[in-house]
Amino acid sequence: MANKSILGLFSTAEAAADATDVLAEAGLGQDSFDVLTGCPYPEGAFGEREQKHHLYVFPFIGAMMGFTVAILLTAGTQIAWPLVTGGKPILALPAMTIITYEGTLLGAVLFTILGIIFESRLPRPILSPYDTRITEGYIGIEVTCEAEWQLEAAENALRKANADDVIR
Amino acid sequence: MVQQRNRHKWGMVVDIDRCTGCQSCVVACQSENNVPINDARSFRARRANQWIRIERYWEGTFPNVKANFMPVLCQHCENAPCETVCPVYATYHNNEGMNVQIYNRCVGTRYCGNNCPYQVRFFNFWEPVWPESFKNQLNPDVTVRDRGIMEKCSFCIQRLHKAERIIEGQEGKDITDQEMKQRNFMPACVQACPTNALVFGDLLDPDSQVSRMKKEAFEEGGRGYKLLESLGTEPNVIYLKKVDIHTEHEVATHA
Amino acid sequence: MHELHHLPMPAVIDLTQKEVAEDIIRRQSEAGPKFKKITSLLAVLFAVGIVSIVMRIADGFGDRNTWGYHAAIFGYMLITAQSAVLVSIGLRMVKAHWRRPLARVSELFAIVGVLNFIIYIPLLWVLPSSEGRLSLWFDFPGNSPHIWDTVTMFTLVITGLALLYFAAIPDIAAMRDSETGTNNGRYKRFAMGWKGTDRQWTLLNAGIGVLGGFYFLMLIFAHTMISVDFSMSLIPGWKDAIFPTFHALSGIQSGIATVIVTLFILRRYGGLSTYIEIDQFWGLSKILIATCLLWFYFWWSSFFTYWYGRTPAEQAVLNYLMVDTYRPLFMLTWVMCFPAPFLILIWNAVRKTDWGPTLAASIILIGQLCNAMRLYVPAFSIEDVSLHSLKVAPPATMPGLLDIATIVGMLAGAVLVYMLATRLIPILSIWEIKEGMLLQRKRKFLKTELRSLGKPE
Amino acid sequence: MQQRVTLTDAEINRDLLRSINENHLWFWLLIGALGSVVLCGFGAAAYMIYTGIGTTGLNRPVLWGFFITNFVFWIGISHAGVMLSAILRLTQAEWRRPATRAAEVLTVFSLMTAMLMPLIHAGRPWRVFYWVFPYDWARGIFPNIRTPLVWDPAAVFTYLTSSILFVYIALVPDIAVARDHVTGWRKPLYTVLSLGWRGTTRQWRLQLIAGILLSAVILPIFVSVHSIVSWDFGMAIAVEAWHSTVFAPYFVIGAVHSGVSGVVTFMIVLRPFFKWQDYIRPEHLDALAKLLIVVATAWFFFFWIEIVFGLYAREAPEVALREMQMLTPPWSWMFVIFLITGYLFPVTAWMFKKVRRSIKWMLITTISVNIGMWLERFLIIVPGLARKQGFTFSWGTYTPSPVEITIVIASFCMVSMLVLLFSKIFPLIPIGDAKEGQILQDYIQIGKRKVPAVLREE
Repeated sequence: MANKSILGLFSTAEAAADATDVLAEAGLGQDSFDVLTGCPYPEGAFGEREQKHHLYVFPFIGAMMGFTVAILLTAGTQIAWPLVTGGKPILALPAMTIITYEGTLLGAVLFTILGIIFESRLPRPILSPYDTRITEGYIGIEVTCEAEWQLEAAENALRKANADDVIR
Repeated sequence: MVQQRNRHKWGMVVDIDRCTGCQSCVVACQSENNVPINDARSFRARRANQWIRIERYWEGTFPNVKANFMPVLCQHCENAPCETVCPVYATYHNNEGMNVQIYNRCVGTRYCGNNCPYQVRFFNFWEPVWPESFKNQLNPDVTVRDRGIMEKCSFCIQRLHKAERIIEGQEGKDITDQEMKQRNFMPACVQACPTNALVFGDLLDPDSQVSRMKKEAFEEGGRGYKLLESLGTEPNVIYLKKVDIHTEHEVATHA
Repeated sequence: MHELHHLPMPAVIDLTQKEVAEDIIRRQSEAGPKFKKITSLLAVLFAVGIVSIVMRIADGFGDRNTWGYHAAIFGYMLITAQSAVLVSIGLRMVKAHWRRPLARVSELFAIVGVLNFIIYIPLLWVLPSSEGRLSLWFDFPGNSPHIWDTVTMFTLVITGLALLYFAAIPDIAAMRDSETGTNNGRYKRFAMGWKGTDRQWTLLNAGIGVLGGFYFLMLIFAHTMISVDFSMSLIPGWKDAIFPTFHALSGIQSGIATVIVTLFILRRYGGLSTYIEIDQFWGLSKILIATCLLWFYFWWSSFFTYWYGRTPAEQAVLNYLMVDTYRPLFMLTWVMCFPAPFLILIWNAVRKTDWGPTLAASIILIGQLCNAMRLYVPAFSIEDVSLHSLKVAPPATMPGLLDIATIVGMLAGAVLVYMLATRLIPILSIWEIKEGMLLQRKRKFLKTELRSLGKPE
Repeated sequence: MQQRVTLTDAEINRDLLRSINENHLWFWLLIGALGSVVLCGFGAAAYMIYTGIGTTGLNRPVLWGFFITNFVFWIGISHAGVMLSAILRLTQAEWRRPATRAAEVLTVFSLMTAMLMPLIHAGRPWRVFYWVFPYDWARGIFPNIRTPLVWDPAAVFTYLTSSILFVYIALVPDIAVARDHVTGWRKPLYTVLSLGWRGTTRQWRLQLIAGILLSAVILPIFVSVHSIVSWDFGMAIAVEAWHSTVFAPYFVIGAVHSGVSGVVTFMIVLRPFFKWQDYIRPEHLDALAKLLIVVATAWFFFFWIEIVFGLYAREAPEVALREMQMLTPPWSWMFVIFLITGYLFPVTAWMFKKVRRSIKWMLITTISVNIGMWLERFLIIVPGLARKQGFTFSWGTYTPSPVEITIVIASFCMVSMLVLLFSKIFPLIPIGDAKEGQILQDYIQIGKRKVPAVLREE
């Protein structure tokens, strides 16, 4: 992606929240900036856009696959080796449910994890623009834009909103 | 669960009334099946390894004490609790009504031992050793079990298979009690029992002695019973009650 | 799946405390024509029910089999109405902030307990002595179940009423003081000179806590004893350690369901939507889904152990109660207590409506009626209870006209009693709603708005 | 009334990264001490495997002993993790914040330790993989899925995998913090592990949802694991005392009882070492103790039910078992100790607010709980086997051998050591959570009183 981005650092959440207004005035609305914080803030605290995701699809897919594999494994092995044990039926459904249950849930978990990593756009090879102060409680506002001049505008806006620091 | 082809369904009848507790069955079993020798230490540690054992129950108080003997061996249950719990199919029910043990599958979880209500499954706590003098005594038809695995009475399956191979296979005759007896194909314990308290045979063969005894055992007034019947394990070993002269005598006098 | 975000911001009620009090008292003291119609209809049904019970008593107590459905309705009331009280107790214990509007709604069910106790009494003559058979009472005298079950049931009912009254004192006082409310004189006596001093409030909270805890214990005991004495111990060879807990859990499950349904009616047709919000349905339905899973879990633990054990006694019981004789009833129960409500409630969107949880709850209530029948009717149709295992299973008992009359009549009676009770005590706990208004604030947080929940402890 | 501490993010970082950044002699001495015990344990296990199970005290009928008891015990401890983090996450309990990760980490390590037990107790451990994994190697046959012993590995494996991933996902933001504030050889490690976390809104949002979603998925696993462990016993019809339908919930709730206590013990022990006074505060212990009262009582109810319905049918072996368990020394002594340490003493103590809020007393009570719970498992397993059926001829008893005792002691040291080492590499108290807690603090003014309040998003 040819997009350039610039990061403004604010020492307080209030300053950062106000800064978003300044950016809006400069024609940089919700979709052009992203907020970097050291801990989760309540949704919409900085008037950022609502985050769309499909995380809930993953566990269901995983569960389906896990279920199928487990059923095939349990049923398959019993039919392939029809050894009678304790007078139980060869295809002992109640006994199969246990492994099937575990398989289903394992599938669900694995896919949920994949989903989380994928949906939060990780892993990300390069950090920048980033600043270690963010984990010290600073709020970072990252503005992404296509062209150089916009970048200038963004930087000015951030400085206008008296950011403690601006990083390219 | 019924098997596909049942040519035989081996079973045993144990007549408590005939058992004198002479332990010859135990010895015979020991030498037939390469069961390691139990010494005082192994008995004291409750690790004695006897595929068939004589349980002794004392009755009354001194001086008129009475000993009751009960030979207990693997009951070869139709619904064997030990089979279901084995994680590696080391034990399962074969199509001749026997509960068989595949030694080299066993990993030694000992769960089968726990889940056997009759406690006739034995764990090899140590590497088996025999005295020097027994060097050449081991039976080549039976494998020597390694340490760390379970073992149990097999109804002397090696003899039964030999019987099937020779009598049915080579001579094309049916297996009868007579044949089995004459050619020493009966399980070692049965063969060794001096009072014929142990009777073995094919439960599917109507004129075999076991079938006949089983039939009358469960008729009206029969002496037949099965160990721990309430568990519904359906053993293939049937026991016949002791006929107690004294109690009968008392009953007679009181009547 | 639980999703905490994009929720409708709950209206922290925009009325002054005074308005709330007056509004609720007004609603409580005036009865609409519809209300009168319904109550009279219920009264008729109730009368029919009573007649049916009288007729059955006239037939005598000799044949236990005929009393099966009577026992079933008794058990059903125990696991619905009498357990519904638990909802407010439990939510108080965990200090759920959204409990306040529904506290009284659930406590009011304590009154139905009285009716159930009356239903219970005739069963005492039907219950066989515990001598010479397996029972919870081992070698105690043969009439122990009769005595102790009665004591338990009685204590349970009394505790329930005490809790209801105690938690209502401030509201009774409010009605005493209100101009709008009718016959204030009557309330004067019951308010016991409540002034709302600090001391009184501390005492009130302590009292509610103690009574609640006690009711909880009594209910668990009641479930344990009743389920064993009137169901399990009457079926030879049925030794199922989890059964009492399973019964109690059914109670919690359908108790919640009962409250949900009541809330729905009050919200939609009682015009209380200002106070009863989606919040309550959302919160309750999350617990309800957990109880559905637990219900399956408890049932499975016993079924699976029996299936794996395969002892003759176990198989006989399985065949009698689930696989063979009472199969259809069991199937209905099973579907309506686990998969059906579960599949409705897993969707958060559905949980955030008022109809969704109500639909699931009604399904559960029907399912639990089947459950009560499949547990009590088979137990009452066993001739010889002294056996140690069920040799021959008796055929299934079908409900006769009398049975149906009893069931419908008693259910109508329960609703009737509840509706009349709302005339005496406000259906919403005024003082708790006020408290809630005190402890909840809207807060501006940067660019968004959050709710601030006060945690006094 | 909870007392509250207000801290800046920088302070929180400093405090919670202290375990990583600071090096103390006592730490390495402790690790050394524990490590040596663990080595002894491994030595004993090696000796046992080399010479045979004969070196244990096992016999017929008591074919399961210390190892299986210990297995059940550690599986039980492992249930603290999901109990705390999942349930408290779902119920949004504020006081969960410091406890969650400690609990999850304890879960992971106790599960690993638990899994060792059945493996080494097997007769031929070198072949044990035939049993544990579902494949068709060497013997040309798959495991028998009808046995609880195959459900066990399935369940434990699922539980272990999911809790490891659970811990990791929750760790990513904190690893990022460490990455930003750590120098030296650990930096590259954290840089890789933090997957380039930057803390964008989207990442945090998903992080929160993940916590809840994973909790909801792992909760059913958590219940199934100990149920299945309990079915190792419940399915055995041969052992009258084990074949009970209540075992599954009874074991699960008992596991929660011991597990939560275990977490409390660990948190209290680590508190002074890493100076967590501001994070693990009396009010947290108070809340945990209240939770424990409920859990313990529920568990005790099941325990009572289990005994009543054990005797319900009045079968001879059952009566014999209870006689051995409750009336025959030394078992009767153990039984009394178990009752007192497992329930009576701690729960009565927790009734008092002073105890609930006293670090010292919470340590004592929680340790006593786990003594009791270990004995409970022992008293279920061994007497049950010793009085399996009515045949008095083959009744038995059991005394553990030094080998077994060594291995059991070592297992305790192993878990402690692993948790300590973990705390050396990763923050054991979730940093992001602590910071969020700070943000969401609020107060409501009612008359003269300032009521502490929490901001909620719903």
